[in-house]
Amino acid sequence: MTRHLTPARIGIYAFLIISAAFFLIPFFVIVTTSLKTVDEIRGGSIFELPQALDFSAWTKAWGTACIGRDCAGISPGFFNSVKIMVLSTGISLFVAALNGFALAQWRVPHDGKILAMLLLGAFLPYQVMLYPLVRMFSIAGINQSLAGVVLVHVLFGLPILILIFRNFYISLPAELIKAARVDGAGFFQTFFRIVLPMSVNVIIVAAILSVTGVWNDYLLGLIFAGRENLPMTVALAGLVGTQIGVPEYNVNMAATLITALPPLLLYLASGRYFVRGVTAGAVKG
Amino acid sequence: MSKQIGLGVLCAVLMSGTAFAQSAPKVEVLHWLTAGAESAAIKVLADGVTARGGEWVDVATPGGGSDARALLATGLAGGNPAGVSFLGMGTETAELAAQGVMRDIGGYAREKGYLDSVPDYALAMGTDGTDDAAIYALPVAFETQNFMWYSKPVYAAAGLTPPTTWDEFLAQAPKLREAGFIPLAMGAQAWQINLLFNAIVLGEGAPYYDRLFVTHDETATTAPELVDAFRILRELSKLTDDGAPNRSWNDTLNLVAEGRAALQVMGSWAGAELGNMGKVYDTDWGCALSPGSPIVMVGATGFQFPKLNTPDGEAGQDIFIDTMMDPVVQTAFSVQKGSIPARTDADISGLSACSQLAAEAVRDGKGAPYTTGVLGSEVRGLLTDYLNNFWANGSITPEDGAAEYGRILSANS
Amino acid sequence: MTTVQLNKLSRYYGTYHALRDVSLSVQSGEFIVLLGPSGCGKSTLLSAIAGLDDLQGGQVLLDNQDVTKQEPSRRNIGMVFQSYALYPTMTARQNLSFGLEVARTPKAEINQRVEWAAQVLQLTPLLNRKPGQLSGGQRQRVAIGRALVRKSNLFLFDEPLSNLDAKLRTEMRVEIKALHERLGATFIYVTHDQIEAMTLASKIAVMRSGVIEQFGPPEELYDRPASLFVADFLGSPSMNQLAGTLRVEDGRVFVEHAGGRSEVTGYPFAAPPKDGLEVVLGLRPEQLSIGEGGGAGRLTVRLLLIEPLGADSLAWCEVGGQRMSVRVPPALARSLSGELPVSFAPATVSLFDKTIGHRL
Amino acid sequence: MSIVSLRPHRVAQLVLVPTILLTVIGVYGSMLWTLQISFTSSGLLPTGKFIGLEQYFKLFEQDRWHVSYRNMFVLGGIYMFTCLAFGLLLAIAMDQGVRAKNVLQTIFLYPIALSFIVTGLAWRWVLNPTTGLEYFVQGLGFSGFKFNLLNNPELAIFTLVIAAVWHGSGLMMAIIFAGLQSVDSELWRASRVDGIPKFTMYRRVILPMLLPVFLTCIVLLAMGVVKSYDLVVAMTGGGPGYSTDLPAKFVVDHLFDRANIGRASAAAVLMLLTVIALLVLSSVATRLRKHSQSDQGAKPEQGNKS
Repeated sequence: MTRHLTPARIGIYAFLIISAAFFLIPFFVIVTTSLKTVDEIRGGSIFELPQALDFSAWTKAWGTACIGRDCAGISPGFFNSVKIMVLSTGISLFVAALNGFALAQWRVPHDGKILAMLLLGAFLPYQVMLYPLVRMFSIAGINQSLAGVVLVHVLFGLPILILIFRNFYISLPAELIKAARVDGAGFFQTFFRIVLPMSVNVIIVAAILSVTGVWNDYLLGLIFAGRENLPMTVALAGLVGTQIGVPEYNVNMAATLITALPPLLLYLASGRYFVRGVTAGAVKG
Repeated sequence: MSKQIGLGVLCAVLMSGTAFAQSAPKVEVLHWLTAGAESAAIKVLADGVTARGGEWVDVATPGGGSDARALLATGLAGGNPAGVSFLGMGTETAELAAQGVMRDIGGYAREKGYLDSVPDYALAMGTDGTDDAAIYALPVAFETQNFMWYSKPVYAAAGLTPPTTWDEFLAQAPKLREAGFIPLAMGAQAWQINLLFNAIVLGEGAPYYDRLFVTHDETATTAPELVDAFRILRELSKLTDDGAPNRSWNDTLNLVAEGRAALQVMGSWAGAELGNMGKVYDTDWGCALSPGSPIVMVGATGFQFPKLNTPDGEAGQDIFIDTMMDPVVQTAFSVQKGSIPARTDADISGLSACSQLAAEAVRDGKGAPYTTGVLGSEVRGLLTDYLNNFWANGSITPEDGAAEYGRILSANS
Repeated sequence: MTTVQLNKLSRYYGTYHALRDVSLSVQSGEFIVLLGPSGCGKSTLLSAIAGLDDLQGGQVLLDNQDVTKQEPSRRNIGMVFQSYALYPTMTARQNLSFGLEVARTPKAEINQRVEWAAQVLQLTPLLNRKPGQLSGGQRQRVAIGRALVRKSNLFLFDEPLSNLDAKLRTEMRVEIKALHERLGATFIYVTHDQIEAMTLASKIAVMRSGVIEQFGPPEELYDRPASLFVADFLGSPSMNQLAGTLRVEDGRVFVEHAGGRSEVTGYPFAAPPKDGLEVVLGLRPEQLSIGEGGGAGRLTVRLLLIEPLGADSLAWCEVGGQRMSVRVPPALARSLSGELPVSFAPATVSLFDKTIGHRL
Repeated sequence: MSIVSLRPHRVAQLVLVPTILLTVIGVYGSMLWTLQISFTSSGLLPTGKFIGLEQYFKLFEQDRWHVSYRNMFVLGGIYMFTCLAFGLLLAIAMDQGVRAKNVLQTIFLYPIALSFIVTGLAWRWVLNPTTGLEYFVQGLGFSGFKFNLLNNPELAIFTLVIAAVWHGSGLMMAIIFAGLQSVDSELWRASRVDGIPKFTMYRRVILPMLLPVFLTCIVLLAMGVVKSYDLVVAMTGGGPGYSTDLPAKFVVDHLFDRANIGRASAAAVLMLLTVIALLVLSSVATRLRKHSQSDQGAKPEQGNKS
């Protein structure tokens, strides 16, 4: 298996490099546009590099751009988003891991049907469920609150996360769980002491998917979070929608990028584990 | 001019500054007026509410009317809607009023004398359609849909004058193209196509528009005028640039502002936006009624008031009503938004030339209602879908287009 | 000291019957091996004793206490799994102490027990490694150590050596036997390897399709298998089986079989033999001798090949389409060829009813 | 204390109860409610009169619904096929022991961290003829270059495919790659001894082994298709005309913009029925397949030791 550059290998590398370019184009466009001045954008092509590194669009998008009547950029929604994201992802992952473990390794009657039932709900656009959910939430007294928006994220996020954890846990040897039982560990002790420490890779897969979903959500935040907890995406939509004078594409792109940054950074920081998690069986049949 | 009004508002703030109680009634205002000029107009209202001792809570849905309706509907479902909500007046107001979820503010407004100077047909758009005494929505301003915004430099460079009929424009188009300009600035989104088409129909004559949309005359749905309107729409669909699909109206307006396109048909709000872009009226751009339109197409921009169960809810709504029905505020609002004050006794001297032109037409009774005011949401949706499809599919002939459009209209009204 | 009493255990999965009313009685300090082919129910039986699997019927008594409905951890057992089932994120020390921690044993005692187990199993230098850093044999020791620290009197082994290579397996086998002697505890050990069973067990239970076919000391099972199945399963190479017909003539008993007719009058029949019964003659390779001096049993076979095993050799022969093996001294083996007379002593061989497979 | 003495299986079952309750009430309760609304004349609020199947009849009269519904299959089919094929090619290429594997994986996978809104926005720019690729290539001197998918009702749907494939094929690559990595290396050695060409090996041996992996991919992709609302809104707004409309967008448009939640609910119910029908079909198909051929145990063991 010596790695000479045969024509076949050159072809493979060419294919991979062209594909990589395809994947990088939109990112390139967003980043370079956010660094250009308005005049540059109007004058040139989106594929040109900016003439100078100008981060003013970034600072403006973050702190001074006007959204409707407020001119504080998209920063005010940031901490709301963090709150919502941390709580939703934390609870979802915890519940999904417990449930996935229960479905994969313990005797649960009709476990296949339960899983199918949970998953079916993931095939409908959630918009049609808004009304009923708002009614239910207001009866429960959590409409327009942090608890409400977190609950709705958990509700819509759970099916796929449970599936991911279940698929991972089903590949754990059953004897491991039996050994823990002989050692006297109950369900929770087995879960926390033995299973959870083994789940780092799959947790990263689930976390990236969950954070992406929650962080990028707009409509659920708008409707369920209440006025005090509106997430950053609402601010972003406002910024892009509030166009005073000439559209400032650089500010829009900077705001878009800033908003997309947390899940992106999470991914870049742990992307290797993501692939490992997938390899470890987080996503399979 | 607008500075004077701003000063007036400022005075009001100062005078009522002492009225700031510890618990100022909250006024939650749901709206989607977030584009530059629109948000300046909202600011006028917000400042007015603050000056009157209310606490303005801004509930803006920048995504547009769809999200606002989602929030209103879920708010009503959850029992905690925003106290004031921006909405197109007309059939939608009536539908909500019929559900019994809206507050009848007729008594309060009448007592304060706010209704005396508002035209009757505008008031009618705030009722549930059965009882004229009960008022659920109030207009703050009138909008005009059928304006033509054109670029002065483009017409100067092409050696042409802005068209007065569609056929004249169609004849100009090749020359504009030759001179390197986009003849028609168009954002091909369903509602913009609909707006353009309604302007074309109005160009077929005010009586025809009336027969087709208002009095629902069956013969109008098969009339040659409709075929002609579709012919014009088909020709216009070829006169725009490749970037048109799904382009927002303000991005599109930028083409006119930058002197890349000759004209755009858009509502009165576009004028304010052009000013906001730093372009000068009569130097960079001009305005006129859309080609062939004898009259203005008028819609009321208003607010409605859901029933609230919070203690100071109605107090907050009352403060808002006081603010929005103040003629000074209405003028200031319209200056910003490029609309016309709803009260006929409001000062219009500060308005832009285009708005004044519309305001005079309204006062002379030369106004036709928006289709939103006269057609149900169901049929409007179907018509909009159809126009959208017609615009995109060049293979549909104007004859077929007119026939299908007429069929949808007569089958659903 | 622990006794184990199993009363009519029954377990089925859907229509598949894993255990059919299995009863078993184990004395304190015995080394019991559950032996059988895969799918015979031996692992299910072990799980039932451990309490890892629910039962549809029957009782498990440990020291005469009914523990059928008790959690595994309350049965005070130590268990070693086939895959070792070590907790991968814990060091060897943590693996050993986990169960004790869960049981809230005082720290000092945990340490003392872990040190003790580590010493017994020579694990002391490895205690701070994680399972991933240990070799197969070392992991096996840790797994045994985990059972050891519980100081229980009943140890369950589920095919603990099957993942090891042949040499290591032999070594560990000796260690487990030594451990049993040292601890004096009761061991129950599941395997499908009959050599392991023969070398380790004080008693073997041979299982088949959810029932115990025979339960007894290894020699008894080897010498007097209760059924054709047991006869076939124990011994390498397995017992030669020769079909034949029983003849009773004037108080003398004969078997007519391929390659001859043998007198089996001295055979300890459990019940009086019936004339004309279809039987199977079970002959261990070492029960056969070349020549006619071996006893009253007689047959003539044809030699196929010689398989030298070192200490002795196997002569593979053929008679009436049936292959047979005869254990012979290597020196003799080299001289053999062609048709051979073979004899055996009837009292030591086995006779089975051909239709039901039971020992006569 | 009583919890402690519970058997752990029971605890596992109890752990599932909140999730099941939440889903049954929240999701299935909402679905039933939606079903009920679909039989009413509800406008902006779900309080309309019972009108039977009227909403469904009207729905079938709407050409836009037919286009949307058809698009779900056209877009779904093309998207799923392209995504799988591209993901597979990438995975196979990555499986050839290339350098810089980690960097490439990162590049192929980062789109999943971005929302469809951002994806749509970026690709709209790139594909827009007046700002993006066409403008750029023309600027290079190829004035005749045309790349104008967004304006063509027949082709606009491919812009969605491009953006969606960009977003999703990385994950497919990762999943398939994981499957390929799990193939026993002895199998490859055996194929070299037998002199089987690599391509034949992939086609005849490896890919059939990965069938369960592909099924997972298809389920994940299908979930995306049904819900791909954001992307359409950001990219094409359903246009030109309503040529790139999808059921999800049809539903949402009618829900609030058209203030017609009766119709929206009817459309949602049809979506759900379609999904259920497809699921039933696929489960019947797998059952038939399992019946007709003995289980060959082609389960890829994706162990995490290495």
